[in-house]
Amino acid sequence: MITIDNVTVGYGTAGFIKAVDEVSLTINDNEILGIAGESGSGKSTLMRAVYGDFSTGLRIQSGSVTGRFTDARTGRSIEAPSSQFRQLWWDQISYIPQGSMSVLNPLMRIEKQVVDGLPRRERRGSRAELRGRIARFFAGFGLAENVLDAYPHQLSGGMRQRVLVAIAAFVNPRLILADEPTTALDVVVQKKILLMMVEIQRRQRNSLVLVSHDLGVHYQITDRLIVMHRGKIVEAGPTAEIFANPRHDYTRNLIASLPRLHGRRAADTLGETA
Amino acid sequence: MRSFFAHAPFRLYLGILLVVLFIVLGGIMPWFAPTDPLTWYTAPRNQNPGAAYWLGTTSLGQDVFWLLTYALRNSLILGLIVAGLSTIIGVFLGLAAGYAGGWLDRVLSFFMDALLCIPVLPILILMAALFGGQLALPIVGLLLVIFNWPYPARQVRAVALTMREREFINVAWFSGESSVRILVRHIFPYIAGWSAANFINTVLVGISTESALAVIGLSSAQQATLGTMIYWAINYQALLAGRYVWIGSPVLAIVLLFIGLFLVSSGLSMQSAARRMSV
Amino acid sequence: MTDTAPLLEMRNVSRTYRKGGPFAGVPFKAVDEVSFTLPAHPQVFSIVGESGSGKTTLARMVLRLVEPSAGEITLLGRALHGKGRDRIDNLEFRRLVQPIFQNPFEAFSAYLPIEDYLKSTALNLKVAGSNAEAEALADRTLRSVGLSLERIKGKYIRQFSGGELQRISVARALIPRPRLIVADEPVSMVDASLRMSIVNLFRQIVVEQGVSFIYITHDLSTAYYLSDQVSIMNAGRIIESGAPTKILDHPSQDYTRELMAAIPGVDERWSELADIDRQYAHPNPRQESASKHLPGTI
Amino acid sequence: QQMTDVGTPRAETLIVDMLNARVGNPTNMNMYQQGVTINHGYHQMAGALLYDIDTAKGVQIPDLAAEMPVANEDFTVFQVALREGLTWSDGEPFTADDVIFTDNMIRDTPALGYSAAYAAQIASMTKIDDHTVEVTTTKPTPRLAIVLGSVIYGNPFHVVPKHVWEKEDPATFSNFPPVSISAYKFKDYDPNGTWFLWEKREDWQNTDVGQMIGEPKPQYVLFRSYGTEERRVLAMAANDMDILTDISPESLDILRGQNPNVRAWFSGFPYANLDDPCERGIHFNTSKAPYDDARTRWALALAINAERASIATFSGMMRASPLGIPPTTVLMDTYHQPMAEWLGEFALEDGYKPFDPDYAVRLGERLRSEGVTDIPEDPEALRELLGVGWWKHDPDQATKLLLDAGFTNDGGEWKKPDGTPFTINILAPADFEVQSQRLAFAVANEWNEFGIPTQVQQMQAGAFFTAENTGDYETGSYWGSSCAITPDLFVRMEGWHKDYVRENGVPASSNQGRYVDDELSALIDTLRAVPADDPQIVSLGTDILKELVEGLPVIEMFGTSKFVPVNETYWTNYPSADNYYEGPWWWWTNFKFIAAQLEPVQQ
Amino acid sequence: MNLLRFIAGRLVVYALVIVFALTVLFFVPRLGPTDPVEAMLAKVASQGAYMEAAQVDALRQSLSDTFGLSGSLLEQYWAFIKRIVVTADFGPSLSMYPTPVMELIWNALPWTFGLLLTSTLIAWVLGNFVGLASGWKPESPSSRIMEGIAICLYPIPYYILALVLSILFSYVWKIFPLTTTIRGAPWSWDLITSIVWNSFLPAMSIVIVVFGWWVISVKAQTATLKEEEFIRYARLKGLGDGRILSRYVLPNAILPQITFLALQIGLMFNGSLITEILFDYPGLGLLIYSAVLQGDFNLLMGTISLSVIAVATATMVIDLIYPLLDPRIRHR
Ligand SMILES: Nc1ncnc2c1ncn2[C@@H]1O[C@H](COP(=O)(O)OP(=O)(O)OP(=O)(O)O)[C@@H](O)[C@H]1O
Ligand SMILES: Nc1ncnc2c1ncn2[C@@H]1O[C@H](COP(=O)(O)OP(=O)(O)OP(=O)(O)O)[C@@H](O)[C@H]1O
Ligand SMILES: [Mg+2]
Ligand SMILES: [Mg+2]
Repeated sequence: MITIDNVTVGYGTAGFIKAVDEVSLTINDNEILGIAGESGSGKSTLMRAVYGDFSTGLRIQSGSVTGRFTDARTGRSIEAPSSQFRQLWWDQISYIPQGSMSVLNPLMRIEKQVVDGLPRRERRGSRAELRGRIARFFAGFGLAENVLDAYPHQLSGGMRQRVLVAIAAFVNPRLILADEPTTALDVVVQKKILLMMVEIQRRQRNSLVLVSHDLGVHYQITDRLIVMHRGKIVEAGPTAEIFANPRHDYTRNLIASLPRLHGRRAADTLGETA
Repeated sequence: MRSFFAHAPFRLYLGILLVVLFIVLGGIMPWFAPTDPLTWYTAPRNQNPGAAYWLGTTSLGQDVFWLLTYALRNSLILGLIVAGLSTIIGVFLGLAAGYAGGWLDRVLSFFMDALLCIPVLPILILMAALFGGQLALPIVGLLLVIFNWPYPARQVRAVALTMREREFINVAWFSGESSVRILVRHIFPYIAGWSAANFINTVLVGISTESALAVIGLSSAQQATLGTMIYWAINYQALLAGRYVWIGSPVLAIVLLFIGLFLVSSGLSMQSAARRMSV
Repeated sequence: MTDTAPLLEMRNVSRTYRKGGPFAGVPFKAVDEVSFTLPAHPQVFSIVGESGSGKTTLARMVLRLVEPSAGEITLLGRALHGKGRDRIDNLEFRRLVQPIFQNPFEAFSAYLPIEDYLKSTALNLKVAGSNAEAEALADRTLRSVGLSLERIKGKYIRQFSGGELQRISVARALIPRPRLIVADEPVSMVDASLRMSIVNLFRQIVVEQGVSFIYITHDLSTAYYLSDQVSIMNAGRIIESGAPTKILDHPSQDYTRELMAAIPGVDERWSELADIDRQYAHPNPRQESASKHLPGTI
Repeated sequence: QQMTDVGTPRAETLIVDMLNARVGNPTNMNMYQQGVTINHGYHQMAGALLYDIDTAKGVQIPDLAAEMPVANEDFTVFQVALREGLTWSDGEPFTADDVIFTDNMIRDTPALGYSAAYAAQIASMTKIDDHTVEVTTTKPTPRLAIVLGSVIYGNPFHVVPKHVWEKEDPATFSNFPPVSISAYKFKDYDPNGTWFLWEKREDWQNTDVGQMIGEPKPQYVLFRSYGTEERRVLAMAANDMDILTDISPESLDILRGQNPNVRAWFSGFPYANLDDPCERGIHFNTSKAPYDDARTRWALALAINAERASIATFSGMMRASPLGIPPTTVLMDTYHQPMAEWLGEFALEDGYKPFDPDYAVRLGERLRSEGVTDIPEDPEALRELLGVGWWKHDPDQATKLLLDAGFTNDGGEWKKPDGTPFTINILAPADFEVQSQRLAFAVANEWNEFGIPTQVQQMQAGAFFTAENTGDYETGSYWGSSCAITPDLFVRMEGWHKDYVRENGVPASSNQGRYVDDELSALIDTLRAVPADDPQIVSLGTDILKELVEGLPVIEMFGTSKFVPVNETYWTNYPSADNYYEGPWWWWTNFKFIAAQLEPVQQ
Repeated sequence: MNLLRFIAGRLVVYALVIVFALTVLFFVPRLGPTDPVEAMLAKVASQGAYMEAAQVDALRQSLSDTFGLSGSLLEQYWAFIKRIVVTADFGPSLSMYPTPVMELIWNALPWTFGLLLTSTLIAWVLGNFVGLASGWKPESPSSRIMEGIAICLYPIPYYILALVLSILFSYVWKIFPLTTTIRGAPWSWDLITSIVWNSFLPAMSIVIVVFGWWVISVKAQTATLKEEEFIRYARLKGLGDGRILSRYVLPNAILPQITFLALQIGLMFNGSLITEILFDYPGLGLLIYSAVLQGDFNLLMGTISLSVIAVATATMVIDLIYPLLDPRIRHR
């Protein structure tokens, strides 16, 4: 679906700060691709390059990001570089940005924000029908119908996060890019959202790219995983394989340092104090 | 300082240039006036601008250029003091109200709301009538301060209210900072840019309110201010008679002064944003 | 201060908020009759619970940022709140107890160079007498968290990564050599690779510097990993507490089990996922993907 | 056909500037209520007084009265004959009953502000026949026509139509729309009070104007306010205004530049009419030290360069006057010129002769050198134009006088006899009376130059007059008592009587300068008993003026120059220096006689 | 914050403000140097009418009786407060005796409010529109030009601007009337056009200055708003510029401007006062001015109290409306 070919991405109009360094990657149909890596390793940058969001001063210095989508109506195949993805936004691709606490318009009801930008194909039917569909869809995320009439500030952080995921999924696109959708949520809520995302992906048979620095998350839901380190991909492969057999030191380190219930405890290694 | 200016945007330069120009004109030039420009007939009447009289002379035989320097001095002093005091008082009381909360907040908020509801000019006109038809500049200044501090105060209070909830304020407290130091070092920087903008706006409010009073004949016309200069020019029909330099110079001075201050403040805020963001 | 007095003691502490305002509002107990004791010897005491269970309110009462509505909190046997004579004064309190907050990007003003916090903590809390002493102390403390004064000097918050900032927060809290650090979700905003180093740092501090921690988290796994004692909080109450191993091995509450199940561990996959796969008959790309889609791309 | 913005044909409409700007309560035209302004046309066009004034000759004339009152021996009972054949605008005839009714109404309605003042003078009126009334006064009143008729501006005694007013309570009656007696009747108005439209009566023959002058030409007279001076000037420049009340000389300059049809009293220098009945100067509260010493006042007079002050005030377009009455055409002939010789010989106590007869000559030269044209060469002509002379500008003598009076001067700083610094504060009008206001600044400029720090304190009318009347000032710039229009000076000179002096803080009705001069008061007492047409009048007046020069309670300076331009685009035959049938006092009751003589311009 | 409590609190402040202002306004002018009786007499005298000194004395006595200026200050104060609170009556105007002050004010108030309301709204709408457009693309030439124009216009004194406007548009180009001439039957189309026609220039002079202010502030507001996450999110949704501006930027930029509007009302009132004086516009400002000139206590008190009440009311109304517009406050 998306082919990333030896791409170098960075920021700056005058100078150039390299954030993603010669990365190649394919995003396939009908898969959940995980991207892991430490903070600042270029995960979000890569996502922006894929989505074609060049508004933050992002620049592709070399290489290319190409997408191949089939137009649902005409059935024709569209092939374009990501700089021209604009017409695909919220149609073929949707996006869940990082730091999602403030991405909802504070003065717009949730229902309106779901509908706003929705492709025509998903908009069919009367307003009431559409609302009914949205409400049913939201129910799957544990969001009651009255959430549709709420303003963002009336929702808790976890609810807002779920709303965002729901909005991106309701578009029913071929590809969903989710940038750290569950960071800073409590584990119970996180689990709910992740399960929902998996379910939607499975149902719609599209692709989901999930960025998270939590390897546990990747272990749980991704089909395939890449690990980034300082702008480069250091590890890629089916998730299970990577966990079973990490090749790169960095990955190994990450996996090793994951806290496990019933596992090793710092209290044990560093000694009791009493 | 050098590195600071190395990145200064063009508007900052232009603004500083203008402001410095006015400070020189109003702060330094009056010392060099050959005669007291307020005295009539120190020069021939109604001269056009020329070598002898750079901006010409008034219908009263005053040298417009030197008169302008005197007017600028007084108006600048008025504007700066009014703006300075009301911004300082406003910011301080606003911070105090927002940060302290409780009854202090309630009392201060009441005064803010009350004073904001009272239009200044009628009061000034009333006071002018009370003071026998002419308000000395200090009194105009005082009244303007009384009526202008609530503007910054209300804004600052709102900011302080949200700041109080911010985590770094708690961190500051745990770092042993006193309330005053928290206000000054931790909260104030967040409103400094805004305060500067308010300061500049208040300079203008001060100068132009005095002008308004002067124009309707309620300021003391023997003092040189930009307002009384306009007053005399209008009194002698400078505009209809085509003595544009006489009436135009104080107006242009007000406009350019504001533009200068505006450019400096917006330039500075761009500057400081750039400094904090730069890696 | 007596050696025998426990470091911190909470007795039937409650905190009530009004939800929905004074007319329509109903009182709502964010913390409900919580009692626990933190013994004098250094250790990590974790409080685990989901969002809204009252953890932060509890922490803030210990930090004196929130007044309890009922109950009593004592620090080294002396009252933390109220107007009593034995109330610990502000300076002493801040020398004994220090916080670390959740969001490192919110912990410092954007307008002050970071080292300022370290130095003024040292000077204000009178652990350093001069600027030079304060700098030396700051440097030493920074080194204990893997940084140095030189590295942070003259920099502002935007110029640091979250992990660095959180370590600086820890260093700042350590400056007065407190007896207790209250850390409210200190690692939830920090990425996984740094998470463990910070958690390990805590442990190290407990051992080496004799500081106790109240560690607040929704992640049972780090609590398990780090603490000497775990309390599970739900709806304002502590529903279970004890040694971590004990709780995890023999959870007495359903809620605890739910918390445990929600952790995205790498040992076993969530059972629900299998249901989803079954329901939508996923072609299970796990097996085929590597060979089919990836050749040559990496 | 071009229309005005109030919907009348422009060519048939005379547009007149309203004296006091807009009227706040336009629907009240009860002229007996305090606070009702009627100079929006009622006063000038619709009403009429028993006696009015011929400003060209300086004599009173009968208006609603058929002739001047005939008195008994001791001036207490008068026969007043009324004009016959007059009707009110509603067609009712005007008779003695209306006059008697008005007399009774005023006397019997204390709520009318005028009531007490009126009753203090007029004891009763009785009807002799339909057109004759007998008036009895409370005390000998040689000048009944002044009490009941206009000398300057107007008079509060307005005869009202009995058939209208007898049905109303005069204290609350709004008299709107009014029934008028003169040639114009009320037509339309602006609820906001910015304009009032008056229309010529069809039965104009049955009015005073119709009988005395003939048919007035303007079908409509529109009184309107344009607000600020700039606007009034622009309005006339745009031919939207035919007659302007007072403006500044600069405004006149602009007008002449903008519109060739605009002219003022003189077609050349000094443009302004110089016959205003009040002159301007600097007066003192003579009860306050150091102004209680005539030497101080004389010193201050000699410290003034009058030429400079004249140019500063109105570009020299003023006539100087050293005497306490205005230098009008009539009074120059009666007093100023005859007294010039005495003035030249007049000496202060120390023998110093302060008079400078060449003031006009020097000012004329100076103006000529500044490029002003139309200045006569002949010294006598110059004196006639710019005044017989004024006090010398002699700082040395001023210094000497001050030192004599006990002032000290160390290092250029004057100290009062009591040792405090000598600074002067001149009270001046803020928003009215531009001439007094500018004069204050001009004199302040002179005194500052001389070395006495002088401030001008501008005050709004209300505050200004409160300060004046209660004596809450030291020096002021206004007219005080220095008014006269006829050779009989009694009208305002009476105000100098010491009886009117009040303590500071207590309001005084006249003699606000609190000037006590026994000889002067004695002269006034003598004058009081002499009727206006007695030949003694002039010599008594001369003595009074001499007394005032000696004591100098006021530094009299200039006659008032009225720049009262007219626009000849639609109307001509305005009075002017060359066509002096009336003075240009558009805001007086006698304006209706002027309006009736205007001629339309053939378009 | 609870909505009811918010409204109640706001109303209490409103009432207190008015009592506070009335009290100040009552006492201050009575300490001044103007005695209304003297002012009245002077008016009679200044018109040159001849009265003998004795006559004037008699008039003085009857005037102070009619004006009811007897009694102690405190008695007058209580009578004043009672009158206003109970009957909304400021007594008769002293300079236009016996016309009641309230009548004069009622005649003037609609003019001032009409002028202020329309010019404020126009300036606000235009200013927000231009500010929004130029804040959206701050680097574009048109945006820079707009900002330039705004910062040049904003500091021009009202009086000068009004004067220049009327010379240009009423004299040089005779487009608008030189003075206010309003004619037409009540509620007729003629009357309305006449009002609009005559109010155009006065309104313009307020609009131009105030417009500058809004452009400056909205532009800054928009520039920061543009960086907000939710705006970027809207863009990532593929929404067009027009929709983002109208549905995302505009409402969020305008809300703070509404509070600003409340703050600005007092300032704009000042401007309208000057404008009214210059244009001879029959509003409250002109009335205040003439009250000062005449030393008319009652009128002064009435006009200034009313303007305080009016501004306070307008401010309060905006404050009360605000929660209706901002769900964040409404639902708290
Ligand atoms: N708008 C920008 N302008 C300049 N540099 C940027 C910008 N956004 C990100 N960077 C830099 O690019 C690098 C990669 O950032 P990116 O946001 O892609 O990291 P990330 O892997 O998503 O990290 P995180 O886990 O913290 O979200 C970092 O060094 C960052 O400082
Ligand atoms: N100032 C307050 N006023 C009213 N309610 C409050 C206040 N602070 C907290 N609450 C409520 O008290 C409850 C407990 O909040 P608290 O912040 O202690 O939870 P928490 O366990 O820290 O949650 P999280 O994991 O989301 O941080 C929540 O329902 C919250 O809405
Ligand atoms: Mg990222
Ligand atoms: Mg919390």
